[in-house]
Amino acid sequence: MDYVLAALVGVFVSLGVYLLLSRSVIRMLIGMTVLGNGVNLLIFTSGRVMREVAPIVPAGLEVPAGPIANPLPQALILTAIVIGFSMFSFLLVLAFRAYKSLDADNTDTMRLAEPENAPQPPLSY
Amino acid sequence: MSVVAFVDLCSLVALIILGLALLLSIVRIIIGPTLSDRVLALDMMTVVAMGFIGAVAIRTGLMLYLDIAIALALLGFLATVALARYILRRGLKVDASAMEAQ
Amino acid sequence: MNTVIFRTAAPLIVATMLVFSVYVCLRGHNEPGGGFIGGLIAAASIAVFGMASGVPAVRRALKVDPLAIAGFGVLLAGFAGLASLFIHAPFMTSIWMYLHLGETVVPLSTPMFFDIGVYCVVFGTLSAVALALESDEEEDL
Amino acid sequence: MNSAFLVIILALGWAGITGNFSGLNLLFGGLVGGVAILILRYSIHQQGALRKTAKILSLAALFFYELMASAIKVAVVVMHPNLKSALKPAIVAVPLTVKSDAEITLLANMITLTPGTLTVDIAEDRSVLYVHALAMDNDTALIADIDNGFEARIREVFK
Amino acid sequence: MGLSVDASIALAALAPFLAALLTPFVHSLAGRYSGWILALVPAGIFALLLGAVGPVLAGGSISAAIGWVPSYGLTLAFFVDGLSLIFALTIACIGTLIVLYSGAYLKGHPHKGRFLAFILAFMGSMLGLVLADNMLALFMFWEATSITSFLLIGFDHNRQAARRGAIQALVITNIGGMCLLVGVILAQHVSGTWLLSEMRGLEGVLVESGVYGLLLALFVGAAFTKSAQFPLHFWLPNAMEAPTPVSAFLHSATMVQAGVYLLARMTPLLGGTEAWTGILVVFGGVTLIWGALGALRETDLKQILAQTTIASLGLLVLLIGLGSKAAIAAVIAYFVAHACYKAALFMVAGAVDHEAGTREITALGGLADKMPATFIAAAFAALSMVGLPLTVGYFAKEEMYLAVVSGDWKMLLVLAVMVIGNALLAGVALVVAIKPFLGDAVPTPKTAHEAPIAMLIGPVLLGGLGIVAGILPDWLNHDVLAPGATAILGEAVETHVTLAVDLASPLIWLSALTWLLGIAVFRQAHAIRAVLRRLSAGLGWTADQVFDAAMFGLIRFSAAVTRLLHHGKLEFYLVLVFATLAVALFGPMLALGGFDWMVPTAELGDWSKRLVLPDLRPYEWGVIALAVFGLMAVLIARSRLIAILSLGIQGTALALIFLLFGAPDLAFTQLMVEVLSVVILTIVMTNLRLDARDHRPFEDWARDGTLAVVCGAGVSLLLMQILSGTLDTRLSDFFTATSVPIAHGANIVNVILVDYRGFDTLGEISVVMGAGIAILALLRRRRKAEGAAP
Amino acid sequence: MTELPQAMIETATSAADWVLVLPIVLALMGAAALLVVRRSNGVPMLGAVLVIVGIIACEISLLLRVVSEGPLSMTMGKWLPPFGISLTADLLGAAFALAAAVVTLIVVLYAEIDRDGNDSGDGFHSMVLLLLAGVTGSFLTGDLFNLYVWFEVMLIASFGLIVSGGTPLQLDGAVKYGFLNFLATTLFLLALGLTYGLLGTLNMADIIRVAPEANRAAITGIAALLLLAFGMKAAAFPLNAWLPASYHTPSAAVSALFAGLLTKVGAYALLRSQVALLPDSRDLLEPVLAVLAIATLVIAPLGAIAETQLRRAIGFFVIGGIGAILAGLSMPNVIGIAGAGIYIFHAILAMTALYMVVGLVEVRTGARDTRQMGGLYAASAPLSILFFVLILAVAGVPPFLGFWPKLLLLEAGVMDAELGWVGTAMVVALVLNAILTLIAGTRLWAHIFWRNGPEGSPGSSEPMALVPPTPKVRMAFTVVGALVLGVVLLGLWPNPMIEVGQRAAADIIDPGRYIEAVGLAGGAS
Amino acid sequence: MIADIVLCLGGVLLILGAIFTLLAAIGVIRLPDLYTRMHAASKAGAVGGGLVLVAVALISMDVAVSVRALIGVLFLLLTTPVAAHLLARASYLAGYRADQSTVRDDLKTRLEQNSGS
Ligand code: NA
Ligand code: NA
Repeated sequence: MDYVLAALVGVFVSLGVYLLLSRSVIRMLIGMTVLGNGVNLLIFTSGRVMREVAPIVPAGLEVPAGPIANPLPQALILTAIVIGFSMFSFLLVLAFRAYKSLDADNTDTMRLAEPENAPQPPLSY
Repeated sequence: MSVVAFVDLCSLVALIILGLALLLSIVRIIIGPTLSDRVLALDMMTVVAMGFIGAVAIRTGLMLYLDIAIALALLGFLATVALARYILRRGLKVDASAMEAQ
Repeated sequence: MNTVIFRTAAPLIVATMLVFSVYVCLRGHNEPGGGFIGGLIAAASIAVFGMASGVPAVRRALKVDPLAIAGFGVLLAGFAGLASLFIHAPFMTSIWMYLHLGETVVPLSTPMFFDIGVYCVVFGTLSAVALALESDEEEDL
Repeated sequence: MNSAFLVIILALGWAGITGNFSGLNLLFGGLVGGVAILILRYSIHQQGALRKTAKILSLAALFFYELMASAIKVAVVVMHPNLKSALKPAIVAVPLTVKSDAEITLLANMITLTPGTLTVDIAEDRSVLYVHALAMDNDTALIADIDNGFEARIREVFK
Repeated sequence: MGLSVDASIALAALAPFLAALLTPFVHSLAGRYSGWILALVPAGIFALLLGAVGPVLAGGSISAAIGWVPSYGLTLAFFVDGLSLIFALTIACIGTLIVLYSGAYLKGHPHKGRFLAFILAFMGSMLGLVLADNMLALFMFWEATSITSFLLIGFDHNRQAARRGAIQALVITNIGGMCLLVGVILAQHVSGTWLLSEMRGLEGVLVESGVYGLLLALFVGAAFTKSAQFPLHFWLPNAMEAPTPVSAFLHSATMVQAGVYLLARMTPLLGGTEAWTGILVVFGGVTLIWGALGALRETDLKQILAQTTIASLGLLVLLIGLGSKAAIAAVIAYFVAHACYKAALFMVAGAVDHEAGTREITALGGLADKMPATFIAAAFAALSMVGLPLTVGYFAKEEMYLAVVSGDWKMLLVLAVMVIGNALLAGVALVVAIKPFLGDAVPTPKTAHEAPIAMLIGPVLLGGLGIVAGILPDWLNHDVLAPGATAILGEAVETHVTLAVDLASPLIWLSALTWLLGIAVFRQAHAIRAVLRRLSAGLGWTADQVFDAAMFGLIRFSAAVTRLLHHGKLEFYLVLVFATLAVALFGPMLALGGFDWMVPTAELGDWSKRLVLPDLRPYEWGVIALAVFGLMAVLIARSRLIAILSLGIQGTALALIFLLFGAPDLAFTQLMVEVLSVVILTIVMTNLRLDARDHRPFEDWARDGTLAVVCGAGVSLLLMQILSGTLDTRLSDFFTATSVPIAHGANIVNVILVDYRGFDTLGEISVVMGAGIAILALLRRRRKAEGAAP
Repeated sequence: MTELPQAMIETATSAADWVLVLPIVLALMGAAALLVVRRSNGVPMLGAVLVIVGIIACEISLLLRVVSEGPLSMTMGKWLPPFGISLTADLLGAAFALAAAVVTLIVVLYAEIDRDGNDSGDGFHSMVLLLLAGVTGSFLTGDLFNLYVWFEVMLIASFGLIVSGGTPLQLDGAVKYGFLNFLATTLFLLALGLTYGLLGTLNMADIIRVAPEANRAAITGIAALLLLAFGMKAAAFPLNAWLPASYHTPSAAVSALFAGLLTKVGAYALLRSQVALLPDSRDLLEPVLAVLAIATLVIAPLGAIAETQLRRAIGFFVIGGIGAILAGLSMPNVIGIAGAGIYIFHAILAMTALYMVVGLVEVRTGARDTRQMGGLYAASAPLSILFFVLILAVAGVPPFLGFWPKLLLLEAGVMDAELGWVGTAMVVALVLNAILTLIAGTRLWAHIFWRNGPEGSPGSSEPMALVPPTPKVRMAFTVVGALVLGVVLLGLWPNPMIEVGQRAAADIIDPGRYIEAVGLAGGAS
Repeated sequence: MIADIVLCLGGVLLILGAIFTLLAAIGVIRLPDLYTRMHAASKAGAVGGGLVLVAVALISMDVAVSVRALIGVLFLLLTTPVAAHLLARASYLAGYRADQSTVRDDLKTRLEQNSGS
């Protein structure tokens, strides 16, 4: 099942990439989220997958009775999810403000910082 | 058949049924036709997912998953409220063409 | 969203969510949950509250600037880590103390305070953002 | 429904979900609930205490019965081979006799969860509830049903 | 002497910099007398260096070293031998006169203090350059001369021509500087030492190394840019945009002579080969003739002098290339002569310009009456330049003819070039000295009268020096030429310049020929100028124009490249990133056999093993299908809001996957975050009126789709490659074993978060807090900005 | 379970060891505390200064300890490495952290020029401290995932700073900056996941130990991904578009902070990952690094020549500097690595100073486009000196600071030239870069300072009227002047820097001391 | 013994809840317009989801879990109708008209009166 999940990671990444190339800021954000999910799943799969046994030590025991799911990737993903969510929120509000100020959702038309018809540099000394 | 095995079987069957319900509920999200229909379906999906989690809890014997289900109910509500508000303010015009078709 | 039904039901929902969020936060060390999820649920409840009653009402009710709560959370987590300076151990070495109150033994530990710090940060930040976005919207209409 | 009552409810809820009814835990639950109520202090209006336990229970029983019935009814409709014939949707204005926020809310929610009806809106003057019915054969019967069923019992509970 | 001679050498090189730093204060205190006060610095250095003459004459050399970068084996080593002493003395001497001259020339100029500081810093750089033993230090002083001369040339900064001249000089000399740096590093790499003195001790270390050709090219390139050899000479005339004192200083004994100095210095290390001689002689010869002809073409006094400087530099390079004892002696003699007369003539030109208001020789005439002292200085200098007996210039000419007169046909060709070059220069000298001063008086923009004393000391003294030295041949032989030439060649050289005229020797006849031709050139100057101008007009372009074309071409090219790479389309930037990602994913795997695990090994049986259906239960398949459908729903969503709703599907599916595979905390968080993401997106979208669809032209669609699939496949395959190995579970085993007993927590994931890796979480909550601040900053400003707007 | 693994570090930690962790914790908690008090006028600025001074004190003592005792390590939570997160400071990390704190202090003081009373409460100082925390954490951490976390801390703080003016221009720049940088950290995370899957560890010292036994294709793939991610952060060609798109949009103080810190952290991460952590990947990646370095070196200064927007032009100088750092990485002998390390150090100081000077230029001329500038040379000699010195330092003209790393890099190139084409090509590229940078710099100088008025104004005209300096501007000038003076003095007396650089490079190439300091020197645990 | 019965009951309730949920999902697909679909979603959904939670409460054999499950059910019953109401109202006000088969629409009448006056 590792390999199925690995293939699923590829689907996530593909869609994320495709959406990131869409020029529409909101879609790009969605792409970023999908890509992030794909990466999280990748970390999860990287730690090898085990069915249904949560890494929680049953009450009264010192160590789990049997094998458990790998807890470390889970902790890493948790951190990554939280960070990803923070970044996502910021970029979303940024997109919102950019839309309000620049009247554009299409990145092709966001050209204030790098103007389309930038002047030729002066040929002088 | 022992009781435990019965419960186990029940949970397996329930999971399969709920899995099916999950897939069905996203059909409406995809086909719409209006935003409201999709929101409704999303709300529906949240509830199904909640049930799914409950079933998983029974299947694994980890009743703690229950809290995830409860929290999902809480947040699913929030999502629906937010979307309803969107519809109230922005209308359904994202699907103007679909409305005409209807 | 000014309907009587929502406005009336909201406080019940919000109160339940808040209590639940504290529960999820505190039991995180032993079961699924923890400061982050707890804070998230609490902030979500604030969002519901804001949608039902309006941002000014929420701000009035909260009294404290939500972002300051976030700052407090980081400070709390930081101090939880710094505490190990006093036991000559590296940063973030956990310290456990057991309070004996009658029969009950209440475990107090730096990881717990750390997790409460996490809760505060998430709650404070997300509430601040939710409220800011909400009020932004109201201005718009 | 005053704040102290709510705090007690929340404290008990706390003890319930943590599975520990010790005094200390109840106290802590009360503390948490208190903070929650403190945040909500402006939004909770004095709505009169709810004392009539028996009435509440009877209302609840009616409600759960109606809920199951409603679910089965909807299930039957959904699985009906000829949907068109099984459906007769309508949006009906139902005059309201209950007046307080709590009553209206309770009623509206219960209507939504019971057979074939769904609250869509309330008039601004709170005099009318607009209810969507799945299969309306007779509008007066529908209105009477609501008036005599939930509305009456809610009135009793809040009296 | 309290201060040892050795240490004082370092002081000689470093004092001018200190003085330059103090100049603004000195100037603000001393005002119009600042020139006089500051001239004490170079004068003092001159005196200090005189103290070294004795030891050098007696023992050959002095060295001094200051520790500097010991960890890199660098010492600030100075070294004084005949060559460096002659250069240093010349620099200090002329420097003194120039500072004095500048003090008067720039009287009342608002930036006079700045100017004097630059002059002093420049002089320090030059002194450091000629005194340095450490090649790296030599390079650093070399660069310092470029930078300080840049500031000096561009001193009249509000004129574009001055800025152009400065940039041009800097660019050309910096190219040379880079050659020098690489050459120095290479030489160090080959020889193992930074010190020239040590390197000279390693017989043939550079010449015999495998990189001799490269070294030669680098050092020669450096010298040629600095010493304005054809075809890199064009920056020098443009450097005349500088105030005249600068020209007088830079283009007589300093800046431009740095290249000559370098070649002379490197003679024992790189010289003596055919390539060395060939390159230096050919380029030097061409430069000599080109410069001399250029001088005849010009009418501006400074331009004329600049062109003659080019010619003289060519002559010096040619002589170094010849490398014989006589030639090297001629180098020293010519250097001294040229330094004196050229500095004097520039100062004269400056005085004329200053007093008469113009430097056009066609607009000047009969100034001798009004400016007699200036005229005398000019006449002295011109005599030396023409090379009449009793001047240093005469000896220089004799020595150079001596070097080539008895050689094969190649030498005769060189001789011819020398004679012609010298003759042309003699003609120019006469033009410069006679045309403005003699003949009929011409009305000038300003009413001319004698220049102030500070502006006269220099030219008169230097002009006179050429004569005085010329009547002391023995002193010249023993104290100047011999030590200098010895230092260059590394073997004892004796010279025999004499005042006695030996009519049997061909040298005197060659000199006579040179003078005769020079007079002829002078008489026909006007005609020659007309011809040359027609010729250059016929040529159509000059090296100068080529520079402009190259510079503007570079600017246009830069603009084109920059617009291409940074045209502001985020989408294009992302395409670049993902294309790189695709390469990063597939490149290493393809190159290093990363796909081997997919290929069946010997027995076919492996395939069946691999084709076995994954061990997944129906509901697990259902959840995976949910994820895929959710992703497809996002892809085909017709509006952004529908895409947002669909986003919820894949998020929920992912959470359920986590749940099914033993990660409740993850599932919990993922669900909460996913729902909240939808909520926030919705809240924001409530304010955005967007309904455009994702519509891409086919070629974009194909490109994006390909990139997406390739990247996705690459990630999957790399992951599978890693999954085909076993995981080292040390870490999780440890966490599992210690979570309850030591960390007192049953939820291992949470224990990792708050204890084992709590530090990560501390950072993580800071990110959350930071996001809050950032978002509030975004929203806050909006209100402020809109409140401000009308 | 027969026996519990020996879990905790037995020896007591001396309070002095805390200098390793305090800079990060102080910065984080300072940011939080300033957030709490952010509405009190003047307090945040003062608090930030105090906190940074404290951090600098810690870092000086840290650097001194590392110089005298070798790398210093502390594993959080008393856990044995590699189970806990190890903070590990070697010479490079400690020196960079100190440089970062110093420039941050100066920027905080400088930033007062474009802040007014209404700005209180915007969290500016919190974000600056957060940025510093992220940067310091990145320099000091010995754990790859922890590095990711600090990258994100840095990123979110930079987000907050880049939009803090809220102008449309800034928003546009921030969109590009935001997406590309977030994408870069996401790719980093992807590589991290794979690293864990392959090696089963995240501790850097541990990775150094176990990486040689791992599958080469996979390890090289991971290194390539890290190269991509850090290359983006470092603004290496062709992944550098975000930098010129955004660095000119925020206030000068913020630009200065970014220029000094952000790309340098990326470059530092490249140095760590490509040289120290995964040296086995170099067979394949070294030529790639070399090509990237050459392209960056040659193409970046072209941008500086072409740009008329002053700060954008300066941005290309920053990128060009990254090219020099990459050049050092692609020639992994001690000299080359030392060159790269010293260049990073130089760039932290010089690029920050340059942007701050540019900010002063903008204030005085009231323009952002060089075509509208002029007259500064006549008006302000001190400002002219600062600008000129910095341009020379950036172009690598001796004896300014930038010369020394260039010298080391050239030497490394010459040494490497005997082994293959990389060294030769690198020398040529470095030389080209120096020449083009100087052309660009002198053109800027001629246009902004020498020319008396805007483009097209007559040559002989009087200098254009400039905005007179306010007291705040004078204060800003003083602090920048102090920084530039430091740059000059370090250039004149480079011995300590070069010594530290060479030792640090030796430690990077032979990480034995590093591993030993973390406590993983024995066989596999 | 009682425990076994409770467990079996829990299993049955679980299946029942799943079936109700599935029916609700089918309803959401089959029914003709938003309002009718909402009947399916809110009722069958709440009941289905609620039943699963009750099943958890029964099977867990733990008071704390049971209390939480029941609180979850109550919460579901509290939020589902509110959400349905909000969505229905918003949709109606946004212009989503009921299917043509709808026999009567009092709300439409009222809205028309309001806009007319
Ligand atoms: Na956390
Ligand atoms: Na969802």
